[in-house]
Amino acid sequence: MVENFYRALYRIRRVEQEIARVYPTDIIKSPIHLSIGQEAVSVGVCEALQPSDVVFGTYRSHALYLAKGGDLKKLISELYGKVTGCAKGKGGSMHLIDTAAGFMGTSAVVGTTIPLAVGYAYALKQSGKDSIVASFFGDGAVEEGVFHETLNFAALKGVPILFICENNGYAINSHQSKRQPMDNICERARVYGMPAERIEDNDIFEIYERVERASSEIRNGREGPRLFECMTYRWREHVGPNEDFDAGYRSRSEAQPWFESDPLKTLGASLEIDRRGQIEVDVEAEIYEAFVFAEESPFPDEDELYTDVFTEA
Amino acid sequence: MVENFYRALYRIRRVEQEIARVYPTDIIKSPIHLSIGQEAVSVGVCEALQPSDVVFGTYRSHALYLAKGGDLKKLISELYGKVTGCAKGKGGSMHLIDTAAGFMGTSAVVGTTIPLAVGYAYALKQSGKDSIVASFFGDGAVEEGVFHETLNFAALKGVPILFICENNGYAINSHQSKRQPMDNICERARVYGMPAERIEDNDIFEIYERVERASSEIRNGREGPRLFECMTYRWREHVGPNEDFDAGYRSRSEAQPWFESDPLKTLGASLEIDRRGQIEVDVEAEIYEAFVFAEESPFPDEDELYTDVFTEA
Amino acid sequence: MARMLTYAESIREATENEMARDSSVMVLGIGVDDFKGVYGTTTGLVEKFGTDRVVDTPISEDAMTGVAIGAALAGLRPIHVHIRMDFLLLAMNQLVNIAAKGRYMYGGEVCVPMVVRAIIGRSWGQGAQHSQGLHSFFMHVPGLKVVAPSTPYDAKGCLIQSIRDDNPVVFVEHRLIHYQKGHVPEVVYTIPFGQARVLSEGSDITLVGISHMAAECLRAKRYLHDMDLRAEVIDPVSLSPLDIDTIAASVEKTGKLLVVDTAWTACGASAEIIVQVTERLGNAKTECRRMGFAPVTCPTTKNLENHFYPDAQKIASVACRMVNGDRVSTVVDRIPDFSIPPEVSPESVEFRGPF
Amino acid sequence: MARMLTYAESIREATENEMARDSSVMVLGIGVDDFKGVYGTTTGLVEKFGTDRVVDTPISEDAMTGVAIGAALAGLRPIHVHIRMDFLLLAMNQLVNIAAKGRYMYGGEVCVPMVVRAIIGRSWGQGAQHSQGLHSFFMHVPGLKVVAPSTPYDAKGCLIQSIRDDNPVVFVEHRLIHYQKGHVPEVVYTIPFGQARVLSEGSDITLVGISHMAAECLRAKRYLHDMDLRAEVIDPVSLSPLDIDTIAASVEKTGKLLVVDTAWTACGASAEIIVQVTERLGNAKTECRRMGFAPVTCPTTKNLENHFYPDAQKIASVACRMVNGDRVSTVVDRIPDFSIPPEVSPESVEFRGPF
Ligand SMILES: Cc1ncc(C[n+]2csc(CCOP(=O)(O)OP(=O)(O)O)c2C)c(N)n1
Ligand SMILES: Cc1ncc(C[n+]2csc(CCOP(=O)(O)OP(=O)(O)O)c2C)c(N)n1
Ligand SMILES: [Mg+2]
Ligand SMILES: [Mg+2]
Repeated sequence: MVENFYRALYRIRRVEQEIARVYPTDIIKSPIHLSIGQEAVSVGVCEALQPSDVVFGTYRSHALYLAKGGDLKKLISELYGKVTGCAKGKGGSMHLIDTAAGFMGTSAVVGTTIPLAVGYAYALKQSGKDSIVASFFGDGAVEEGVFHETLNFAALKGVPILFICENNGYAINSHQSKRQPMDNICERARVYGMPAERIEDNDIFEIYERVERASSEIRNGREGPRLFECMTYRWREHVGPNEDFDAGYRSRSEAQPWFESDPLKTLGASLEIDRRGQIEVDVEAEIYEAFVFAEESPFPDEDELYTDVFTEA
Repeated sequence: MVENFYRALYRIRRVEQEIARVYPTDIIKSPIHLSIGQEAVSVGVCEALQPSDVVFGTYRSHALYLAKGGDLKKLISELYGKVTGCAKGKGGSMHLIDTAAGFMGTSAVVGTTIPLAVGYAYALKQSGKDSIVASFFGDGAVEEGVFHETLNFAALKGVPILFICENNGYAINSHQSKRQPMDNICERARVYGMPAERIEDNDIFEIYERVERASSEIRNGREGPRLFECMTYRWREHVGPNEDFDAGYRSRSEAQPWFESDPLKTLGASLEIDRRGQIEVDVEAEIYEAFVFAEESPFPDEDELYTDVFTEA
Repeated sequence: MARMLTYAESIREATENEMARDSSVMVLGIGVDDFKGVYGTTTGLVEKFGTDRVVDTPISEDAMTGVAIGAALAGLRPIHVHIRMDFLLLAMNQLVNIAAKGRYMYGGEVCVPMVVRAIIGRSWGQGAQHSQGLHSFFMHVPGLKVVAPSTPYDAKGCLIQSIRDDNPVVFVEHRLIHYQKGHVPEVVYTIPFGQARVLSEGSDITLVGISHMAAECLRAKRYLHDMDLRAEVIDPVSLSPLDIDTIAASVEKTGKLLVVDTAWTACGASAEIIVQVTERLGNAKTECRRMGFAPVTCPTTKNLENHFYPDAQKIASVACRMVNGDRVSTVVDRIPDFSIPPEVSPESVEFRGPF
Repeated sequence: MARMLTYAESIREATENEMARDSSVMVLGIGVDDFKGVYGTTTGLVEKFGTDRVVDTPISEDAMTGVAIGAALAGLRPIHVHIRMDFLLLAMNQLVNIAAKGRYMYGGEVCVPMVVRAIIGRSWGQGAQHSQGLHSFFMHVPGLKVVAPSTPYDAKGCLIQSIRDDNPVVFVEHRLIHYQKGHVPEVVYTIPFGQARVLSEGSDITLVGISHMAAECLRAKRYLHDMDLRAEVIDPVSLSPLDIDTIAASVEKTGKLLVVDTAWTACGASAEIIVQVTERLGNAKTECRRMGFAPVTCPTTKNLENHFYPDAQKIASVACRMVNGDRVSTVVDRIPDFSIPPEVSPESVEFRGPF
């Protein structure tokens, strides 16, 4: 398990670092919202899910896409705007999808995928399927009315869904305390009668275990939704490849504890050196290949502009 | 106080009964949502407010309009579509206004006036004025996302507002339990850190006293918003003049306790017979006059169609 | 004898047919299971198909639209019912940013087979917020189909077509036609999108009437007939895609086009139809006019409301002046009454009580 | 020497002027107080006027729009800032059902003096949900004013005018012009609504360019000049009310009208302008065309995105063919490239990083 976790974390971290590295060349012409520092949430949750389970994310979902099994080559190609991308280059970083992996889509508008996830879960429940859905969103999304409307409905109907709030403390450059009178996202879920737990410290094992337990409880269809508030921290700027601790809205010292408890570091240290080396070598090769694949892939044809507006009969 | 309460309750009840009585003639060409049975909430709250305080309501606000001191002649004229109406006949029953009385408007779309009220309260606070705002809405409105968004902001900024939820158990013909997983509207407010209390049994004295206390606490500007959930019951159909206990969605026996505890009846019984008679005679005369006034008033000119789209400089 | 159903019954029948045929079809919306059954359009469905497939929803238009889209992504075919089109203003983000764009922005990986039934609320006294026809918003956005049948026959065929379509369809109804009766075959049939219907032929002017205005145009035709003018009346039925061929062919014949909408005209469906016709016919001599809501908020009082809406008389007045060559003022909404007997449309006369 | 400011600085200056002059003016919106200051348009305001008047809001567009309206009802003059116009889709109910209708439905008892600043998000890679120009929605609804200045000069004057107007004004900006420089006098001035600006005179064709497309039309004019064609370029500036007099007078002179929008064309501003011109000019021989977004969702990848937007070359191609009388296909958005040097607009070339 530790190895799997480490591989997944390392892979995501390195992919995003590579994205950040090439970004200043402007070869990627799509806004990027990196998850560097937050990978444990996606990995912890997705490792606890089944392949047939389904997730919905936000514009900040490279990590979730990879953690859920999304195709790496298609991700990088999508960022490069190539026709081999997961959305043929039409979506870019903010509109990822990989239906084969149960990664059902992300959106650039805060909060919009939360009800989609519940609708999907409703359909699963109605069809008697065993799968569940996880809906990922940020601490800012709970300020959107749709969050409440959706939780109310999800609880009312008892649909098999996990709400995963990735609380990184900020919405763009505004701290949670500037936007919410209380630091109590779990309470906001409990008023709908659903169990809600906060998981502190970006702790990947805690996340994995608690989500694993919750998902098996709701999988049978008899128990309704759950919410997890996973405390984490974004290391880079809101959008773009850089750090921004000098911008004034937060300090490097606030980030320091998160740097130190970085699960990638602690898990890495716990691995046998050779195993770890092998994992890293494998992952690096895969990443290199994915970037080469993306670079070499063609852009979509001009005619692609007019396809995919409608599904033809 | 009892006399004032009785007069206000009796006046509203009788006005709405008269509206219901003439309605089948189709002289009123505007959907009507009667408050018969629910008057105690509007009266209890408004008696505890100052004339300079401001209220916002819903499409079901004849009672609130009158309780806050709105002009009766203008109300009836508005329903009759006459130019002497409070909105020149352009608004009808669902779009009442009487700025002189601090009655700032109602809307036909569920939930829409809740943020307006908070914006108004924000402006009052900023200007250092001593007045407060009360926002009235139904138990259905708390299902709209805007309710949450607004409470979050109101609590964050500590604006001087009272949220008054008139819980009559139904949204159109759907019981609260069909729409909300928990019967806990107060909890939904408390998550924003604001005190919230339920007042049972349509009890006008309780409402008056608790709102009176709360309004003096928030009036100084140092304490933030409050919510009151006032339990009440609608005696007539959702829209229109009739009873609907035979429609199948609720029973007359459910209504029975509310009929029996009707504050109009109990207060009336406690009054000295002559005083009570005098009040009733006065009110009847006023109502008669208002209906005659409305009938005799002219309709707006055709040219009125094109006025009031914009405020001219 | 022809089988007669009301428009509302026809919608109900189409829904029931499809729900029985395809277990992925579901209905959701405020009050879809209640005793009024959204003007009778959903009556009996919950008894037949149960509360899982006929879902009374909380008053949460934004989320419930998202839920419908999510269910569609998972393979269901939701029909989301709104008793007033005005309430779609709360659902614009989901409709425009997700339903319309889902397929495209995910590179064709998914589809969103859903129907949004939106009822234009006019009866009387519905006022500012319960009367709007906002179909042009949806025509503006690529990825949505918009259809507005005006007869019971078309209502059934178009609704079945909409349900079976793999794309989001905004299905525009009008409250004043819900109780109108017309021939509706018992057999199941579909009506393809993008085909306008020539309701009545003529040679002097083309009247295009959207939704309820198709009926008003037919009535206007009768007035015009008395003045020896032959109007061709066309119901576009489907607004997006739009069958501009049929309309343009008619205009080529008549040389005059009057488009009448049950909505505002600025950036409206009426503007779109006129521009498409002029684009099609180049700079041939064609005179085009549009009528719709007066350019104001809908007033509640009946005597102003009467002037807010186009009706057969006003349509006939404008059409008559267009044909007779009098120069028509550009403010077509304020035409003074023409000398036509003051008959009113039966829908509005028969209407009692806004329930 | 002329005082040069960027469009963003001009907006900031107008806001600061008005806030200093009138204590009822306030600014609210997501991030209005942060170090990026919404592309620099709000930088420094919070330091000067405090957090009560410069309010960073929660991510709650619907409620915050209602809050702004409520504050306006109480006498404040809020400026509500949206870094993407797309987010207004969450605020449609408050904007259309309350802001636009408040005065009318309350019989003139109240007014709603507010400004909604809506930025069209194009740079590159903004894709489906961060690039929309939805101004036609607001033009459709009576009770709203809509203005879309394209120069720093007009930005300042129009914003001051909007703030002082007692009605709700949707103020449309475009991200690609925020960094463009132009002459902006230090003095305070207003620009009345309903006055189009003839940016450049000509006799062969009238080009009307909305928002950023005004600049593209000017560039197109240069291409056309090389082919000995004289285009007249008009920026409507104010979309609602619309100065159709100026546009129609130009078209009467040139006989040709090409309207270019930074939005979709179906039921769009471009359709409205064309119909108003044909209504005004009767059935005189005028040829009218429109260009705008391709009728698809905005793709992210640059090589498709380039084809999604109109630009100077494409505009010149269409204009040239209109003047030279070649029959133009109706799908004006898919004109094959004309023989014009492949220069690109400096805004798009200079743009780096979507921050
Ligand atoms: C409806 C909407 N409003 C505003 C924005 C602009 N915006 C983009 S990301 C963001 C912050 C969201 O914060 P949070 O939900 O905490 O997610 P995080 O970025 O921290 O992962 C905002 C306000 C948006 N995309 N959508
Ligand atoms: C946004 C919106 N959705 C739906 C409706 C239709 N509708 C009118 S009243 C109502 C019920 C509201 O219930 P509640 O808030 O409890 O108020 P009550 O009528 O009981 O006073 C509904 C759903 C509406 N007017 N607005
Ligand atoms: Mg966050
Ligand atoms: Mg209720």
